[in-house]
Amino acid sequence: MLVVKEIHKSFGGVKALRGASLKVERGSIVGLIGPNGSGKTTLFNVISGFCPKDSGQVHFKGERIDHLPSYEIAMRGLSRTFQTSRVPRGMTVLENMLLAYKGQIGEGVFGALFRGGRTSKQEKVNLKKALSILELLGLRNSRDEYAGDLSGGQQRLLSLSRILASSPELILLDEPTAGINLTLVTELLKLIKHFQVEESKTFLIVEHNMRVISEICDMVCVLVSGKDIACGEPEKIQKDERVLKAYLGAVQRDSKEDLE
Amino acid sequence: MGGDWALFLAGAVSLAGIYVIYTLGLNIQFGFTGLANLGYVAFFAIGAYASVILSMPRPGPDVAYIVGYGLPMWAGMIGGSLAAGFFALLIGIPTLKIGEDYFVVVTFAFSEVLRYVLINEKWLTNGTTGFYGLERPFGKFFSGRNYEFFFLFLIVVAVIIAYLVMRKICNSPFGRLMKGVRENEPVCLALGKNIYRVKMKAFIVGAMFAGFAGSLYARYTTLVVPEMFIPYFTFVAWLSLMIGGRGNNKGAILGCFIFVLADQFTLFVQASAAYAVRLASLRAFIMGALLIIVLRWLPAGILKEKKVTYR
Amino acid sequence: MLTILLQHTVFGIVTGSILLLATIGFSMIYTTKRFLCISHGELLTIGAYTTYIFHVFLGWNLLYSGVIGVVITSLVGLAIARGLYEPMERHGPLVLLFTSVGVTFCLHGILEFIAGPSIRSFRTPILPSIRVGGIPLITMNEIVIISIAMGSIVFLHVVLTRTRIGKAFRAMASNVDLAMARGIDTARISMFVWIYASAMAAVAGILLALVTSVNPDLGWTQILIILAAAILGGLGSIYGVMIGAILLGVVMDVGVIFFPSGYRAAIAFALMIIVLLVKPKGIFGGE
Amino acid sequence: MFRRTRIVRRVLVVGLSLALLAGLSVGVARAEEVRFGVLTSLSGPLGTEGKPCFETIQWTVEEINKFGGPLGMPIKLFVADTATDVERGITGARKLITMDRVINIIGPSSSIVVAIMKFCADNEVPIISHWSGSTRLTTSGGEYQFRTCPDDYFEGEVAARFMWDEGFRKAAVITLDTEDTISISDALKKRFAAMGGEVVVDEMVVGGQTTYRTAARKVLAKRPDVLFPAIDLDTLKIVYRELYEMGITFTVVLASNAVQQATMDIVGADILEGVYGEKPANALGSPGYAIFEQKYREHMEDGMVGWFTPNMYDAVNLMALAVEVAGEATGKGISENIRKVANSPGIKVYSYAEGLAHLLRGHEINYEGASGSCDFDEFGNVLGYARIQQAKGGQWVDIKFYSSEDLAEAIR
Repeated sequence: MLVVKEIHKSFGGVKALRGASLKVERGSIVGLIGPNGSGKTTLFNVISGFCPKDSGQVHFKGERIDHLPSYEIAMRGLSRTFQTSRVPRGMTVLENMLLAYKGQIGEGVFGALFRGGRTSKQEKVNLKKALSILELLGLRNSRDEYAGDLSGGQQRLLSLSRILASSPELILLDEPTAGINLTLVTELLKLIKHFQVEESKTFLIVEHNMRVISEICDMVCVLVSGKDIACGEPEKIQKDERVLKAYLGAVQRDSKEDLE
Repeated sequence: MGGDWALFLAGAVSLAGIYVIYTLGLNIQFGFTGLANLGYVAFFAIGAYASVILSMPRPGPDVAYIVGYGLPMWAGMIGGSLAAGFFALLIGIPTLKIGEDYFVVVTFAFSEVLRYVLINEKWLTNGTTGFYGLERPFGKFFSGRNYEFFFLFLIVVAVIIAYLVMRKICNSPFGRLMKGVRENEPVCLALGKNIYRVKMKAFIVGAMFAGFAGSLYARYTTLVVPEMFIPYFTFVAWLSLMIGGRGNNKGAILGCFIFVLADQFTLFVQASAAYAVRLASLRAFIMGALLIIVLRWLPAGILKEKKVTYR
Repeated sequence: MLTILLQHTVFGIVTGSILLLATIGFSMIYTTKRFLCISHGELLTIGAYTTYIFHVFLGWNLLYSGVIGVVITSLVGLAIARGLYEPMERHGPLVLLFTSVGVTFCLHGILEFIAGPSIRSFRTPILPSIRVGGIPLITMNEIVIISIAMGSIVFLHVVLTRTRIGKAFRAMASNVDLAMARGIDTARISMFVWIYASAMAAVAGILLALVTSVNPDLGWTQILIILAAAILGGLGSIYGVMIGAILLGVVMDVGVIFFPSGYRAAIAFALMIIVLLVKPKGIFGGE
Repeated sequence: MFRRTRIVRRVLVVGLSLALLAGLSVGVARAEEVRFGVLTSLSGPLGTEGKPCFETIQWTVEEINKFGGPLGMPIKLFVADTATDVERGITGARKLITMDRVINIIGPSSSIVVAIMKFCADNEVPIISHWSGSTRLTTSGGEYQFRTCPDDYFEGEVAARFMWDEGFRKAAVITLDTEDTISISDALKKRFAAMGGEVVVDEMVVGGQTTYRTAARKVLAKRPDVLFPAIDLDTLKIVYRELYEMGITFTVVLASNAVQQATMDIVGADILEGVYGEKPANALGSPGYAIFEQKYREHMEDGMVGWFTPNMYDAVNLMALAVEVAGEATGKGISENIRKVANSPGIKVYSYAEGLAHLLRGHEINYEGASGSCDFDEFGNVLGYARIQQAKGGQWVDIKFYSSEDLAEAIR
């Protein structure tokens, strides 16, 4: 479904990515790991169009997408979350959710002014869908709270549910479990699994937490210094000599600045 | 005291009403979408000039300007707001994609350049002489005092229409989208929203409101000259919006009324040569201080942005 | 034609030199504080007025008065930053920008309240221009202005590359969070920035008042052109801004050979917009 | 106890009667005062120039009130500052007319006159301006709008005439981009060319620039005989100094706004030596001007007669005399009677006192003022009178006089 080929990217002389490649099969959950500063987030940014690449290719559903602007990529069904939980703080949970739906007639000035009937019909449908997702993620009771007033964990859940509402096919999650408590992590993993199985969504997840990786990922790719050094099933990767060595080595070398 | 309060207030409220429409436009640009337009007065000026030029009769041989289309006044007003919107499009193309700070500077510079153009391009704008003795809408049908109240009525109708249109836009999914762009651009991009287009639409709609307000203002003052459209006007809209409450259309209305009426009542302080200059500088000081105070201690304004709930 | 070009270029360099002094401070504030400090223009006015008070009212030597003016202005600049900008920093650049607009109105109001709107002038002797090949090219005053501008570039360069605080400033300019993480005392640098920037503004204001006049609008009329120079050179690039300022001065004064003088300022803004279209981060920005 | 109540009672009685008296006197004063509205620039772009004009109104009214005021009622001034801003001018006029019920509006600048004209006419309140020279007003007035200053066109004409008379044939013009300066310089260019002169440089400049060397260079390069800078004082300061530095080789004639004492201080008396300037005023030795000048010296600290102050003085006097003739303190009355005091036929009078004296005796009068003969044409304009002055030893010295009759003759 997603094929990333030989991506190079440097920032003012610092090479963040040197030929990173990746493959994600439809319906799978793929983990992306690597030491700090190995370029995981940069790779995410390149794939999702937030950051132009220097060279290389990204194919999604058989089409090249590496020249497209980020919103185009999102429109084609590839959505992402952000490492630091970014939420539109001044909007309520429901507003956050309703923002996500695609193809809203009322999102143009003309539609807003003159197609009130169809707009409100659409709003009703979307509202129903949004509420059911919120229900699933346990956010229904905070539907009218400002997103900025939610706890960190809830904000993460909101990011996830908002992405789900935008009905993507491939979801890029950037450290979804960072900074949330253990029970919530378990809950979250269940949800991801649920969406993989029930709604046949595909996931690509950047993660530090090995437990998460081994628990839900079908495949794991390891990125070190901007290059993928191994891909495979979690059990295999955990035992892979190269990975361990590179991983530990990189950690010891007091990695350079995190480039994100 | 035997003053004619009714007539005085008719004038003051008409003026406040024009400011309301003007500030509503800034509210959609800044309050909803977060576009810090420091050259907002430019669109006001374009609206005023375009509406006048469109409805001026064809010029005779002894004047400096050569343009004048003789359209009816209402067509001029529509044309004025369209022209303002068109210029917003032109300014938006290069600036909305680059950073916020660049947008601020370019819009600011645009409002100044526009004033130079208004002064220098005599063939179009009649230079510093401007256009004067402008007719007022339906002016033929009413006499003196009555007309002032009729004009007030027209302005009130215009304000109500403008408010309803703005409310419809802001309560729609488009309003939500603008807020999303203001709050968090990357999130909107990740949701597949073309934020550039959203900003552009908000910028154009806001400019059209400014243009419409400008075309009304030209009929209130009965003249347009370049010296009327100084950066101070931009500041007035900003201050009204900040005081009233950004992101809240009712706040914009409240802010304008507070600002214009307070300003009107300073007229009741008898001016004297010794203090007039001091008073004028004091006004500038108070306005500046008010902005600082509101930003610091009342950042949401008097009327906070309304929480949107869905049933 | 060539002599005309030469003459106008020299005029432009003088224009640019004053602009440079005014813009450096603005740019220093932008590189560390990341907001457009509109009130910077008013510091030019304060510098001019304080110097005027000591020079004309108290009859001091212009140089001494100037030094006192610079000192007072930098203290005023620091006080404004401490009292009004720093408490607002957490609200982001836009709120700071608007605060600075408010500060501009306040300062302008206070200055006009105290000094009145009338224009005043320094009592400096007016000497004929120095002629080169029969054409009047430059005056002694202007040579002094150019020298001060060049001197201040060199001085700033030395400060930024040789002193600890200068190096720390550069570190902070490139990445505030990182600088903080590395234990750089950002509060001290902030103080340095505000004092240095305000002092530069005062110098610019005094020189500007020497060639024009002391009036309450002195700084306000400059701020837009300061913004244009900063954008042209690249926001956040100190050295770029220096070149941007000189370039803007020259383009404005050479431009009026071909365009009506009424468009002199408009030429500057047009150049700015064209540069933004071609190179969105300014000529030297964004590397 | 007893004493205390007596004291209380006495205080009460005195207090009450005082209050009654005060109330009465206020009531009386209200009924018997003539309400003049002053709407002029006390701040903003014309604030500095507006101040002496406003002070002139004040002392002129004081003088008038010494005689008991028109119809024996003292004039009370209601003042609004326009800040030289159109919108504030409009709101100020509306307030003066609706709330203060003034019977006239004195002193607005051109754009504001244009903006309030209709409202004032609707409410039968005449406007009289002492400095609205704009050509926009040439044919707009007559009934409720008058001006005691000549058209800007006249100033340009005077300067052109003077330049031609002095034998200059190649003129350079630098114009600031404001309405009045542009009208003046347009008139000058047109007239000078019509006389046979040549305008070799015509530069328009923007205010607030740090240098005008480029414009100065263009002027110097063409080697004109004379330069006419139609610019404000701030700009003149820079332009003139830069020209001086680069070597002035020609004569300079200044527009009226620069012919002030302040110019000597700001630009420098030493480098201005020998420069000419034109300003609106009545002829040398005219009794109207002499009386005015003497009074001006009495009341004002600044020795030199301020820009357009004679015109302001005349405007106030005419208004007061018109009320006297009308027999009622109304705007309509002024509008209908102002020509009876300003124009011939009638005995020529040169001050308010003299005019009043004749009116009381039932004579018809013709006011001849400090600024000129003050005869209104059908559109409420007066004919222009102007003096040419020259900077000599830090003073402006009269050297020549032009009336519109002179110019009309010369043109023919």
